[in-house]
Amino acid sequence: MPEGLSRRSFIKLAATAGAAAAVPGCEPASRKLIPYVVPDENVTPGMPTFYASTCAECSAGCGIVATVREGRVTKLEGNPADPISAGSICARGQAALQGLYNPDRLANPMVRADGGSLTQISWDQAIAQLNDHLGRAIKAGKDRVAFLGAPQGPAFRKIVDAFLSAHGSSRAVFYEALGNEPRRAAAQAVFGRRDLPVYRIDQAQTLLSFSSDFLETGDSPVEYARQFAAFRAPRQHRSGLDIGRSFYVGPRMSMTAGRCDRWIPAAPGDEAQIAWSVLNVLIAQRWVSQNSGVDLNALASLVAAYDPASTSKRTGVPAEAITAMAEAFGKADGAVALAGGDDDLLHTAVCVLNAVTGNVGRTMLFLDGGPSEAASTPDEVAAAMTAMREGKIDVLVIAGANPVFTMPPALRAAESLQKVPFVVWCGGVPDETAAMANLLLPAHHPLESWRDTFPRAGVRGLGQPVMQPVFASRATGDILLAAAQASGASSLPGKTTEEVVKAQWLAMAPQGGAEDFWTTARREGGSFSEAKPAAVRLNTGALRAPSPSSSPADLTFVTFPHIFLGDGDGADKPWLQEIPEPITQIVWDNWAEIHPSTAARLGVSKDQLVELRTEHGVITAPALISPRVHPGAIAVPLGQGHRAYGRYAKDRGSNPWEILAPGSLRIAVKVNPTAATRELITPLGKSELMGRSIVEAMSIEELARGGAPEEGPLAPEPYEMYAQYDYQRMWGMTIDVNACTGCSACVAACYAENNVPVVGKEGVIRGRIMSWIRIERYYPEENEPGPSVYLSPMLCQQCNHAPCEPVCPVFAAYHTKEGLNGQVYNRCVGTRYCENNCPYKVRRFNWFIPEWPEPLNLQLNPDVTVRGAGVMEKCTFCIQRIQHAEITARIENRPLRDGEIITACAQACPAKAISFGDMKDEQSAMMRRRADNKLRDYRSLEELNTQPAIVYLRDLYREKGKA
Amino acid sequence: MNESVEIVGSFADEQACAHCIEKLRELRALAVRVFSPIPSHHIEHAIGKPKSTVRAFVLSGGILGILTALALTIGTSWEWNLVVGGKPIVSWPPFIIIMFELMILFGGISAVLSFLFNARVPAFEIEKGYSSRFSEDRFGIVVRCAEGESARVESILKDAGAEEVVREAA
Amino acid sequence: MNRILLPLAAVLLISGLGAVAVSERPWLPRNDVVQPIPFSHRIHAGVNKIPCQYCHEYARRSENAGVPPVARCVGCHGSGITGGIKPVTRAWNDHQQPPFEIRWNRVYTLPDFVKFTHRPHIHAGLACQQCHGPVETMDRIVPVKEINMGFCVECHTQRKATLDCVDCHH
Amino acid sequence: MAAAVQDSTTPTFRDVDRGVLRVMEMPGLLYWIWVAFCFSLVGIAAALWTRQIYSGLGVTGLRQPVMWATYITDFVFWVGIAHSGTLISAILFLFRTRWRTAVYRAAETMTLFAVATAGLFPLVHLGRVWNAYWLLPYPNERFLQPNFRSPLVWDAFAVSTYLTISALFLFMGLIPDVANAREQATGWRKTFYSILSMGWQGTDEQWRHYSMAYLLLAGLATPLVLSVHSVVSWDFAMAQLPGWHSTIFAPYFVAGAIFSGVAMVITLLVPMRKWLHIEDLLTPWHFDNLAKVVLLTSLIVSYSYATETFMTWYSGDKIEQMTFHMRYFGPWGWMFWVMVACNCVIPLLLFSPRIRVNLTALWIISIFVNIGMWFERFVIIAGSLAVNFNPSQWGSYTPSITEIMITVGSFAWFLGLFSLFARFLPIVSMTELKEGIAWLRKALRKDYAKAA
Repeated sequence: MPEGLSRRSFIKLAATAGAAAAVPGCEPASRKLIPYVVPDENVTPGMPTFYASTCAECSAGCGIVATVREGRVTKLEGNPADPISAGSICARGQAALQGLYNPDRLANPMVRADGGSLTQISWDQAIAQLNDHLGRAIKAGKDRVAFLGAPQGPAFRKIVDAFLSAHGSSRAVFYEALGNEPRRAAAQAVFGRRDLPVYRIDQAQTLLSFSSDFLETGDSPVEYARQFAAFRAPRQHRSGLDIGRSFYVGPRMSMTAGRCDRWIPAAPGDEAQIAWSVLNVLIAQRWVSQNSGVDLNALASLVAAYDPASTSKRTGVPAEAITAMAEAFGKADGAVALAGGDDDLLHTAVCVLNAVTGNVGRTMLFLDGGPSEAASTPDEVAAAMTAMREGKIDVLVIAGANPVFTMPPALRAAESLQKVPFVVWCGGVPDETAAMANLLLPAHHPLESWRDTFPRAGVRGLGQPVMQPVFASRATGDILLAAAQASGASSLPGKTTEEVVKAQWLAMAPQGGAEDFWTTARREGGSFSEAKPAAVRLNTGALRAPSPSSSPADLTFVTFPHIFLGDGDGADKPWLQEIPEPITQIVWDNWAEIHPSTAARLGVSKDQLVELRTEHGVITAPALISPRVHPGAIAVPLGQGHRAYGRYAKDRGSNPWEILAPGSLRIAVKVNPTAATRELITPLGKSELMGRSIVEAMSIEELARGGAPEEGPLAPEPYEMYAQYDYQRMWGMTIDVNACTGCSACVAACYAENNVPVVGKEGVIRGRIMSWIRIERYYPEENEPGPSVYLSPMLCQQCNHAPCEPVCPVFAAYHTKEGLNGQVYNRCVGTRYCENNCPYKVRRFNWFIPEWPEPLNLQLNPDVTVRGAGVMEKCTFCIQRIQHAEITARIENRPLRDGEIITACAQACPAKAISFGDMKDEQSAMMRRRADNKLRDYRSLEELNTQPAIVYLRDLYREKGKA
Repeated sequence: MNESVEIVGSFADEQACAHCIEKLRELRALAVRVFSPIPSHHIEHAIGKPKSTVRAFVLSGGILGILTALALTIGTSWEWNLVVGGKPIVSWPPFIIIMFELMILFGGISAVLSFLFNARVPAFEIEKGYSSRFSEDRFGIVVRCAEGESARVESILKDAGAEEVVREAA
Repeated sequence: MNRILLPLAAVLLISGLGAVAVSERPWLPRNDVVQPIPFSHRIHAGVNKIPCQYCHEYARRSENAGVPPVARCVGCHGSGITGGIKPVTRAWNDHQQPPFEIRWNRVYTLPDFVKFTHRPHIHAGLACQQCHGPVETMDRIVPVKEINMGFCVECHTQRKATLDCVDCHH
Repeated sequence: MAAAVQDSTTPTFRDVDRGVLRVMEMPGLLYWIWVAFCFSLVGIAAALWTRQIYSGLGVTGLRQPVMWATYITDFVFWVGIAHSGTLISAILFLFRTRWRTAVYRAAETMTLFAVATAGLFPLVHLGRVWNAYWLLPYPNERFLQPNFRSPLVWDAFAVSTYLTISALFLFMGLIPDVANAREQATGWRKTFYSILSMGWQGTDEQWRHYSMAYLLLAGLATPLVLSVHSVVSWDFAMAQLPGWHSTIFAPYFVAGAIFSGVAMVITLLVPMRKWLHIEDLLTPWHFDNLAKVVLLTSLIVSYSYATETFMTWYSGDKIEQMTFHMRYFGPWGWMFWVMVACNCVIPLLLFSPRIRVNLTALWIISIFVNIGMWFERFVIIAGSLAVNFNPSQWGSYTPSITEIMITVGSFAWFLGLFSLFARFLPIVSMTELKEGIAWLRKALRKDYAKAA
């Protein structure tokens, strides 16, 4: 960003550039041209600039590359140099842009009057007020100032510490709503260290997940999706061609469970017993590693009570399933067990499982030199809240956390905040916590500020601002440092966040190469190196077994982070609200999953609001009757139920945090049906495939046998009346459905790349969702072989014999010289005949003039036309990217290279399920992928002879009784 | 030379009118025009004029329509060479529909236009001998003859059943 | 009858044509654009023979040709905005202090659905004048041609450049 | 005049003229209220359409995957209505059917206005109606022309040809009648009829070319009418959607069109006969014959339904079978059964000669047929779209108030125009009635004159 360009003129410039894109249809483009005063050598107007940074949407710490056009970031992609993201980020990462450009972000500092009303004030006034209160707090004594916020990297921690020490305090509370305390406690108990292990799923042949939704949320969904795809890829094992064996034990069939070979329903809380039972079988059968160094005899006595038969009796999980898991786990050449939830006994069991089979150090690694614990322990958090209530804190600065929303009622967050005389809130979209703050300061979005991340040993990410601030915000670090300075702090780590971050990095630099190291880090988005696994030993002495108990008779309330909304901080982003949750396909709401038998017992019907009452509170949620939840569980996702947090989040669904006890996402619940209903909204029609070849699967056994026998004689080829055209190129895709996890990163990426509008809940109800790519979710019919759930991306198939084309009266749909099914938006008159004739139903019609409330419009990709009302639109394999690359190749006077063009969806896919390339180039990676998987290929609805350019590779499942 | 006169006989009956025309024709008296409120085959037959040339116009209009459609469909297809659904640029089967429609359209328009042209419609002058009743319920025969022959013609008309015979200057 | 119909038809036709002529078609180039600075392309590109891409430096590597940054002006005109060879300025010194923004008015606009990019056109060896006319002779930029699809397509056809719709419309 | 019925020489030409011309006298207040009512409904529809153009098609109930529903149903319905007019005026003209003379003008008028109404719906349904002219070829700087492979372009050609030809045909038929009216009229009406009659005087030369032109127009209109509804049916048959993709659609739709059209003729003529007091011109004999056409086409339509069902079963195509299963027993199954009742069962009553001449019964049956045929189109169009190839994209549809009011408005528009025509232009062809006066006399003498 050029120095001389003021923020104001930047916004104007951005507005100029954006105006063309923001105004749909035939409106004239902006009539003003405003040149730079001093040109930035790195910026060519009209061409994208790329900046490496880090994603701050969750704690995984993926590296990202931001595409910046005319000073505004339009797209985020994974940083290929970063070992965690490896070039892909998830839907939440993609949607970070909507946090940046959120129209509800706080635009100016605000102060709350006694009556509760907010008044806009200037930054100078705000800072003066802050300093005034801080000054008084210092005078009042020690520890009168506190900080409460999410961990935001080592540099930020330094700043917070400096800020607090400048005010004579040490009350820094780094609060994570979804913490890792049980895992740390288990690791402490078993291995004597509190750091979190990393997993290498791709090194395993068997995976046991005990309620761990590692593909959706948790440590690092992108990385684990990538590893899981490798794990599931058919490989030659000792026993022949096979895919990784995976089991999921848990109360509900999450997306992760759906992608495992087998979902074993277990009552909430029973997972630990089942894990111990697996351990029992492993030890009884001696399916353990001889050199694991575990005291097997000690273990044997611990697990004695968990023989499969009695465990089965207690939990209702079939003994056969337990033995099958144990056999697969113990006999595998590399296996990994994962646990989710907050039962430390379960985490302990999982550690033991991995240890006795010799997989610690192989698939479960502890790395030395990792980050120190970033989050405060639950006890520290609780203590801080108590301190607030006791009036021991005068000034509380909150940044990056929403305790009022995410803290269980027992922590009495709202009451605690009320007792603090001066609460300063720094953030973007004002949330429930901001509603209780006295001073609201607009803070930079992570994409606007400097920061660093240290997700694990060997991975240090550097976050740099990728654009000028959108609003009159300041970096939280800068605010804290300025306050510290004003309070007369003598030794600050730097004057600004940038200085602190830079100092941090220069300190890591090798001797003499500091500036080079800094430049490289900024270019690469961090510094990455291999970390060696540490040698750890299992300490059997400290082990504790769960007490064998039967499943609770009462219903248990189970909540879980939503794949997109997380613990609730994703709820302000319309993309994340509108992309259907992969399994339930529900949008813009949350729901209560109830098993049909439970529903029948309670007298609950579909969409009926049920009242969920625990000892802590009561919420209501519409019922989703589904056999994919254990009869003993009522499952409600986190994320909704905001009472503030912007127009997209406010007053949607209910907040499960309100009925939880601290430290657990499960609690006994009383369920009362109410008279009211609220329709759960989904763009999905039917869930049954009806034998149609839209998504296909085959068993791994069949694949190993060499594929399906031919289904009788087919009509002789060619099925052609006319000669084929000789296209210059034929763009095509190969999509490995077996690799697809359903994570919908592709969907979010498409929204971002192609200016796909969001229609809101009302729009989805009325069947007007606009996504060009979607995850088709089907369930196999009962007693029919197949995976637990079919999940497959569906986008325009770019049919060679496209049914949509000949019916268009004006050639708006036609075939390009490169074999694409082109859609000319400005030619479209809106007859909608094309969509009627599309068997895949991938075309989308603009029912209204699409809207992007300012400044969301700044995100629009200037290379893609914004479609107006009455126009049909659809995927064209990111024609703008193809066009850009072709022009570049032509200018450089060279042929296009394979892989030079990558569509937004293929780019985003963490599992790399999508490959894109030229079908006329047999050597392209895409075509080789087809050739290598000949036995698995199919085309969607092939019998219609539309000749799609997309070849899918069948999903693989395990035949019944072999899982 | 005698002055020419036009004698108008009006008939209530179609058949009588037709007979009268035939009689006049036998006598080589010139029936200038016949008015009738309805299209009458009898009268048309009695007059014995050749079939209308409208037919030729319609035929050529129809052919012109087909040719126009051919030129339009094929010509415009060649303008951009846009491939749709893997079909050839000139995919003639659907073009037949356009040819058919334009054949009808051009044929129909030429039928009307050639009628207007041939029948001299719109007519801006009232034909001699026209009376409003000839649009209602009377058939009229206008005979032009020399002043001297008028009496004979009048009697023929009257004999044939004319209700009324009027003489007008030519 | 014609006395009524013909004038009526004429009035309708004229008013229709008039409506089209008067209606604002905002995507059309305008020749009434007055710039905030009386900058002369004739003096710069014509008399002083400054190559187009000296100022419009992004043309060969970007979508946009780019408006020269103020620094580029200053480069020739002296270190201070008002120093050196003093350009003719209007309403400049009086109101604003540098650095300021010059709000040039667009002469050529394209609708959002046309994704024109200068880059390949410059590399194909096209002279700027091909589309923009003899800029070096103009004091004030006036478009010489309506940049419409026909204009693009004509040249693309001649030069055998791409004629795929989605190459420009996406 | 009722007393004169016994007389074998009545009605005379004069009686015919008087009967028809009396209708064309200045109408009363009630009539104007009716017309104003119709056009105020049209005004509401126009306002809603304007809003739809302004804000987008979202104001309708259309959605994924039901992209076509009420509007296209209305379009097909009105095109279908149009067909019987041409059938009666052109095809029956070529066959020299005697009973057509009294009804053909009304039927022909109905055709013109029905096509004019139908022609609005493709526009109403367009996403960007301001670009509708792109469907027609015209010279432009982009060298872009319509795609002649698209059934919608065939539609544009077929419907506009149909509109032109039926307007010309109606206009041609009107010339001698208007000339007749001219002779009686005074004031502005005289000017109006004079312009319209173009100086027609009924000379032998005029009649000679007129008859030929009229005959040839009838000859051209006959294949045209068959082609138009075939083309309309190909809008669906050319798509590969199950439930649409069928070879029997062209004859099936043409039969359905004539079925609904003749029913609409009856619906219009029964009250018109009463209100305009033209009982002596439109006799039960005419209605008897119309009813026979309804019965015949009803049987053809029923046969088509049966064929469709049989072919679906016989094909063994699971997807097609599912579509039909949903059509019969799905959430919209009731519409299918309404359609069967109205189109296949109720018209069977017309086997009874007494019901055929019972105008009240006939009128009620004709209303049922209209309802049934509207549902038929809806079931085919929206019903098939809702149950497409991809079950995840199945969806339902409910019309919005905009669609309902525009549909209502289309009826008002049609009825309003028809009412205006009926009182200002000869709604019964005097010329042809006079030409076939012998048959009219016979009809009035027949037994079922009493039934009226």
